[in-house]
Amino acid sequence: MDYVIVGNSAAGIGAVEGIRSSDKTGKITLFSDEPYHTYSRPLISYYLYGKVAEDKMYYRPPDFYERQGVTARLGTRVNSLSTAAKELVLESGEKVRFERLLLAAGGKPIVPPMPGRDLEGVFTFLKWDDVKALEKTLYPGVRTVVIGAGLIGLKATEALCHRGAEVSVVELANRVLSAILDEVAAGLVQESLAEHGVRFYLENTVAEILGEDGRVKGVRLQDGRELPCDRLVIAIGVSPNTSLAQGTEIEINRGIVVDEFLATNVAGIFAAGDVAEGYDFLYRQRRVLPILPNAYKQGFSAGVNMTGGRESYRGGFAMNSIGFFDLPMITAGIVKPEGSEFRELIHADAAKRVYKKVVLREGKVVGFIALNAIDRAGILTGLMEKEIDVAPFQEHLLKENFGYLHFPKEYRQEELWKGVLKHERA
Amino acid sequence: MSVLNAKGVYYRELNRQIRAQFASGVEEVRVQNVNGQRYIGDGISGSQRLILEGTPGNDLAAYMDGLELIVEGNAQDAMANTMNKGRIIVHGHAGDTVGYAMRGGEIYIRDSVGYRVGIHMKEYLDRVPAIVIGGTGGEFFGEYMAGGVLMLLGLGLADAAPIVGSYCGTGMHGGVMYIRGEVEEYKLGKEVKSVSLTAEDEEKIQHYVSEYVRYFGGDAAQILARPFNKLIPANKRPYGDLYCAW
Amino acid sequence: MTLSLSTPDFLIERNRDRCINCQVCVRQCANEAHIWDEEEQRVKSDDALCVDCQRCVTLCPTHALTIRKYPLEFRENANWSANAIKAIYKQAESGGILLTGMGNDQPYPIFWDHLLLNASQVTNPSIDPLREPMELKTFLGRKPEKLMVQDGKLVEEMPPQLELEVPIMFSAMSYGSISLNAIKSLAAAAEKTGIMYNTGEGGLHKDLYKYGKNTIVQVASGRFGVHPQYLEAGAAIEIKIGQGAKPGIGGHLPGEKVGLEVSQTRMIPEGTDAISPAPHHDIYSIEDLRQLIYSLKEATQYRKPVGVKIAAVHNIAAIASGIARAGADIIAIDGFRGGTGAAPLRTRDNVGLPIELALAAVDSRLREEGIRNQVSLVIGGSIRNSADIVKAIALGADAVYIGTAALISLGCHLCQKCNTGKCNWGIATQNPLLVKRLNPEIGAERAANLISAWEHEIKELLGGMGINAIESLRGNRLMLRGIGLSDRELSILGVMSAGE
Amino acid sequence: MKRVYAREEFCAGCKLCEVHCAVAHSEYPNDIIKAFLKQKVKPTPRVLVEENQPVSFALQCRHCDDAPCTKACISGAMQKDSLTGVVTNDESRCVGCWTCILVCPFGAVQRDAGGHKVASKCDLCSSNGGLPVCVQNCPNGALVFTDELWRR
Amino acid sequence: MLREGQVRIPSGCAISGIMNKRGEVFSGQDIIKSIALMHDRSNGLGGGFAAYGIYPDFPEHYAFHLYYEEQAAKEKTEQRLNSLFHVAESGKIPTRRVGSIHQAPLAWRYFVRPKPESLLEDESEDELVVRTVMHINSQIKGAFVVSSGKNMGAFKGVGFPEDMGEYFRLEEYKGNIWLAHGRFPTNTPGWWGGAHPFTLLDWSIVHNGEISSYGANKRYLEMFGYRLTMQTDTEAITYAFDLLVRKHNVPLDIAIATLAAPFWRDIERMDPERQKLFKTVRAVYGSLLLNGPFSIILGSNQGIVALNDRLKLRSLVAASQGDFLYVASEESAIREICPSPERVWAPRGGEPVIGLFEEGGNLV
Repeated sequence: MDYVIVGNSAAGIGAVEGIRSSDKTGKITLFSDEPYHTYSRPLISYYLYGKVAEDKMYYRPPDFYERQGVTARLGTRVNSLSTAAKELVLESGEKVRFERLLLAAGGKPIVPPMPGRDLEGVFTFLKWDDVKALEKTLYPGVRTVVIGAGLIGLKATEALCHRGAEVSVVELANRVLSAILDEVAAGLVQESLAEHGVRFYLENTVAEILGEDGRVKGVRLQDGRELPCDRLVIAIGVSPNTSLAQGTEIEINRGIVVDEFLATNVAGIFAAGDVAEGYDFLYRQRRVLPILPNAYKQGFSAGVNMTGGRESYRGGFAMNSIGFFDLPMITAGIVKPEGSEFRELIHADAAKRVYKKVVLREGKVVGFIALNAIDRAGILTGLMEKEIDVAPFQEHLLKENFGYLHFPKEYRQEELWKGVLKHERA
Repeated sequence: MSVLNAKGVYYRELNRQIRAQFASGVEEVRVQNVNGQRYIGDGISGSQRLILEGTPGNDLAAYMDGLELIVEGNAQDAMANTMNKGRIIVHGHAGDTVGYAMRGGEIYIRDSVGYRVGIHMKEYLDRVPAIVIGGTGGEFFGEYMAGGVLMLLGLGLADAAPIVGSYCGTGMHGGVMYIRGEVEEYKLGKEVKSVSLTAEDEEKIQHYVSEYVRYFGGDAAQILARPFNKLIPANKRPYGDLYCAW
Repeated sequence: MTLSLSTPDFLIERNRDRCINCQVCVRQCANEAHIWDEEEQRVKSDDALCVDCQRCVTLCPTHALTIRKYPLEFRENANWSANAIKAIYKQAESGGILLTGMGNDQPYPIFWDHLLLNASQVTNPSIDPLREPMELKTFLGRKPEKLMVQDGKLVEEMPPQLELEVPIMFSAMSYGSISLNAIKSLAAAAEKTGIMYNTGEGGLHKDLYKYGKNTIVQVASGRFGVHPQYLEAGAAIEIKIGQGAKPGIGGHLPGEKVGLEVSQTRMIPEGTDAISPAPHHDIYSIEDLRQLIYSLKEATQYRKPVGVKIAAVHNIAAIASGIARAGADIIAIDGFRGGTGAAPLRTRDNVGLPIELALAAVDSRLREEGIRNQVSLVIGGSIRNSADIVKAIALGADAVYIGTAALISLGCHLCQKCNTGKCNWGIATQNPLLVKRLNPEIGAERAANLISAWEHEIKELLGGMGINAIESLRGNRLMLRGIGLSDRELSILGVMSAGE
Repeated sequence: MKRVYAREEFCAGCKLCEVHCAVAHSEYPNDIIKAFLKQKVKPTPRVLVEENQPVSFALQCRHCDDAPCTKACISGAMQKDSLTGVVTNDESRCVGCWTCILVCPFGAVQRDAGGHKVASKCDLCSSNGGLPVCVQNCPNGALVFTDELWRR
Repeated sequence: MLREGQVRIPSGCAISGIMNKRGEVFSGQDIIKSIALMHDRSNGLGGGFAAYGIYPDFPEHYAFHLYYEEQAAKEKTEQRLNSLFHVAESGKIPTRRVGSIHQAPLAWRYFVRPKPESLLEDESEDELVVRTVMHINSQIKGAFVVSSGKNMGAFKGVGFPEDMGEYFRLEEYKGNIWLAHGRFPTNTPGWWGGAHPFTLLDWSIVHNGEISSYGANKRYLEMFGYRLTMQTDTEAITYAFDLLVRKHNVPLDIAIATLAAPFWRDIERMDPERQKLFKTVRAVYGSLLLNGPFSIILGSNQGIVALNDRLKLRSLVAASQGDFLYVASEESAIREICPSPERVWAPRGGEPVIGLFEEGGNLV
């Protein structure tokens, strides 16, 4: 079997490992327009921060492709796809046939069509090359505006701060991290970043990038204010990089539409990761979930299915672990619910900057925020994943020592003794 | 029904015969000329009926676990010792220590009983044993009582005559006694207190009295006309403060 | 609140060079003698609460702890010992009966230690038990006067017997006085080693029915959990009249120890006191005992041996004789060093007899009366090792009960606080937190190991005497010599003096 | 594969497993006193005793067949050994993003309290090759290291 | 082997008693049937009877029943008797062979009257008899006085009581009071003297239970010259009655209230006069309080008294039918011989059942 994977990030690597979990011999060819051995996209902010050296950026060991039997064609752009011919056309014109294809090209930064976006000193923040370029231009006191107080924007902000930049963040929403935090939590995070010198302009956006001699010198905000700056980082978000699928009969909505087996509507072609639009079982609809764990898992399942397996990926939900300086947080699912079917359990301790919130729907956890109290938050993720009815122990969910202890004994033992438990029937 | 003649039959043989009868599927066994044979009905389970004519010996119905046992005569000591379940109806009086450590079942005794009746009687979940006595009770009535119901009707009692002996309910730490008439304070163990009846008590009393009347005749209304005295433990832990740790 | 005059009994010494403040001691002390000082961020102790159970010492990963006797010295007074004074302080403060656990700890003579065993030299050979057969199998129960054999077959079956692989049994300890895990340990060890354990008076927990063939079910004055299925569940029934630690005294399991499972097993409501009257109220005289024995035999249709357990008291020989004649198949005699979950101190320390004298007196009397075969004799009350057992059997016992030794094998450190329910070793407690400290698998293995070890030792000792079957030791007082005993004691023990 | 299983009915809550685990993964794996008293930061145990007495039990990484931490790890530090099945975190690669904490349904990954911001988790003492120290030092057999079916 | 007297042998029992209040005599058959019914209360190691009114031919003679284990004892005893008494008649007590009865001593009886010159100064005839009994029992090896009262006799030995009755052919006697005892001793007495009833003069006692106060009772009685050679409770009770009623002339009801004394609690509730009396009785005779379980039947030529200990730790049932009074450990033992008595009752603890002959009764 000839497998072709377009994309060299978590989904693509997941697919390699998924394929190899059942097909040790099939030919795998992997394309990436980036020249790098597989690296971790989320690490770019750590790289910028200085926490991760170049050699630690890689997602897998150097001999990964070799050991997995992958022909990695790095720095090779794929130009187009012919579903009928089952072949890819590379930038070079070379045609590559496939029997199974995985589209895992990830996302691309959203850059609004604002004036001045081509000025020198304007950066996006998605790829290693983005931060490598940015990094070269940094110096202590460099005035930087970051557009977008989302995950990427704030991670960039943290790194820039750490590197000595003076950072202002402009955000259209009324709070930072609006996708994963509610107002209270966002307030605490903002407060914390503000203590590190970050200035925030919320419910605002950049109307125009101001430049001089082809270089950025400031931004004018929607409200007319002008912020002088030396660098501008656009981190509004990413959108699925569906370009290869465009113009083919592959169904695209926001992302490439896939079924529970990560298959597109075209036989033999799969999609996974940030490019794909899979099922979010919390929102009970198809959604693009541009997060690494999701990408890897989708990739892995896709890989298995590409070999002829039938591994169902039942869908995921948004989940994030993120932190700024010493303020960690973990969030998942629906954190700011609307509707009477939800219940919120909240524990807040502003002084300790601790905030915990669990969102319940029909007795099950559908979202949570754990701010500055992240230890063992994964248990909540697990409860969401398995859709456990938490009603019998919901009063414990917010407790500091919440754990398996509070589960019904039967369930606890079932989980902790998984694999070796033999029930003795009376 | 089968009939056995106990005249001159040693208890071991008699009990063997009774067990054999029940084992063969007989639902009712009548034993005539019982006199002094011990252990009748010991440890027997089942719902059959055993009728004894005469005076059965000690340890009648010990560990009994079922059976309806009817004594047409008087019973001796230690009847219903550690009885678990069943029903005993005595058309006469009974001796000492009736229902020792009894845990379940009901006993109806037409006349009086001796000392230490209901001693260490217990109850557990739905097993609430009861002893209903038509006449009077002797000393140490309900001693150590830990559960169940003891009832004294004092029927046919002369006005001043005592319905129960001294040390009534000493060490009582569970259960309830209903005594028809007054019990002088000095006769009560210090672990017992007298409290007023609740509607639930009235209902229970009515139930037991109507059962009594069903077995032995009499006028339930007339029996119920005289007020009952309810005795319960003053304290579930009568000896909680007795000790100090060495 | 007035000043308490009580002073600590023990001193907790913590070697600060070794203490890593891991707080294992804090977590393991049910008496809360170890305390975590949040402010100081270190562990400290309250000596007054220490009972010297040694749990912390044993579990401390750095061996940083030592428990010593509290160095408080009252002014020297040969008459007024510190204990005598302290007892008065306690009673003056509480007005209560002094309550304690385990057995008599007073320095009365221990006759086992004044008896010496024989060994073969020259005139007969000793036996090597490692390579030659050595039989310890023991049958307990009434033996017929004589056998009738016809056509090579027995005319009559032997009355029901208990069959033991080793002449040792675990003595009665009720569920309530000790934990379910402790009982499970003993039950499983009994099964493993082919011996018996005894339910005590606390009924039979549902998990223990499977050990029925290794179970002696007890019927005591409180009749807790006694019903026909219970009587049928075991291999034998034992009527408990008394125990060595508190002859003449009843039992009292306080309501706080009657949790759900104890309640189910004893068949009394949760949280209520389980009071065992001092006497059986259907036994006020010896003929009443016969009545009870036969009521049990009748209820179980003569299929199980019925034993009677009594405390060793002054008139023990006559009492034992009476019990034999009342129809008991086994008499168990508990000496005054026998343990208990709770006993009034003064009773424990002052009432009863040493088992050695009681055993000798009873065995002699039953033989004189020619009824020794009618009944088996089991003794207990501080059997400390296999040599004690060999001596007991030579004095005339059929088997021994071990209680304290069994508990020690499970981890008991003899702190004598069983009555408090705070046993840090999970033995004498119903506190689920403490109970689970005793893993019955480990317990069973330890208890079984003890039995096996003693079995080996008994065989060694027997081999040394040139005996290869336990029957040949039973009542063989020629294998014993007394040392340091008065003539009267020698005569009661029925043994010659060392050197004779 | 062999894993450590807690028999909660026998957990005495002493936390000796935590103590010994911390030592084994400290700078002084063979000297408990030094590990605690000499090391500047108290060593972090990789086993956690969950406790709300009377219930307590030790919980450590389950080394899931389908280990979500390895899939979620953004740095590739968290790996499941394909031969032994042991999931280990390569602390030199770990960046302390806590995504593993986010996805671990057992809450079995700790943030190392030892000063470096890395995830810390049970490695089944794979470096010592024998019985994990928590199992070795449990005084009550409440921890078992097994891959056999266990009756309950 | 040590025997009763050398060692204390507690025992349990069955007791039964029948009297005809008008003094009419009846066969021993009934009492045997009654005690036989309670077979399981004894263990074959002791059975005995006391019978009153059985020697109408010698109403004023002391009837000595003696057991001899050896010829020498008989000779020594007879020498003693002959020196102190006129022996009107003597002979072997008739017996019959019974399979279960072994090692019976020689049973001999003597009808005697004291020689006036035998009496010491201030000594009554009764006291001479007592002195003689004490001497024989303690000084003559192999001889034992079973009974020594007038117109009465005790028959007892090792075996079940019904066998003992058969052995002594009691159905051939006619008496107006019959007491019986089935014994459950805690060892083999192997000796017929240890069986019940215990007698002195015309007192006889059958007893069920064990007196925990025996040691205190014994040492008190010894101050009054009694020699308690048997180490049995029964002996102590007999002597206690003898001391109180015969020697101290205490009324029977007070004697009873001495042995089964009311509790202080009950004394406090008495009227002042009685309170004073009972307080004094307990204070003076406290050492005679019989503590522990007992039910006894005391026989004498005046009638019988049946009594329980004050806690009623032993069972005792009484019944009456016409002139007959019955007492027994179990009701069935009465019904065996009197199927439908007019009245059946269980006396309370310490509450005596007293049956006196309508004529000549002067016990109270």
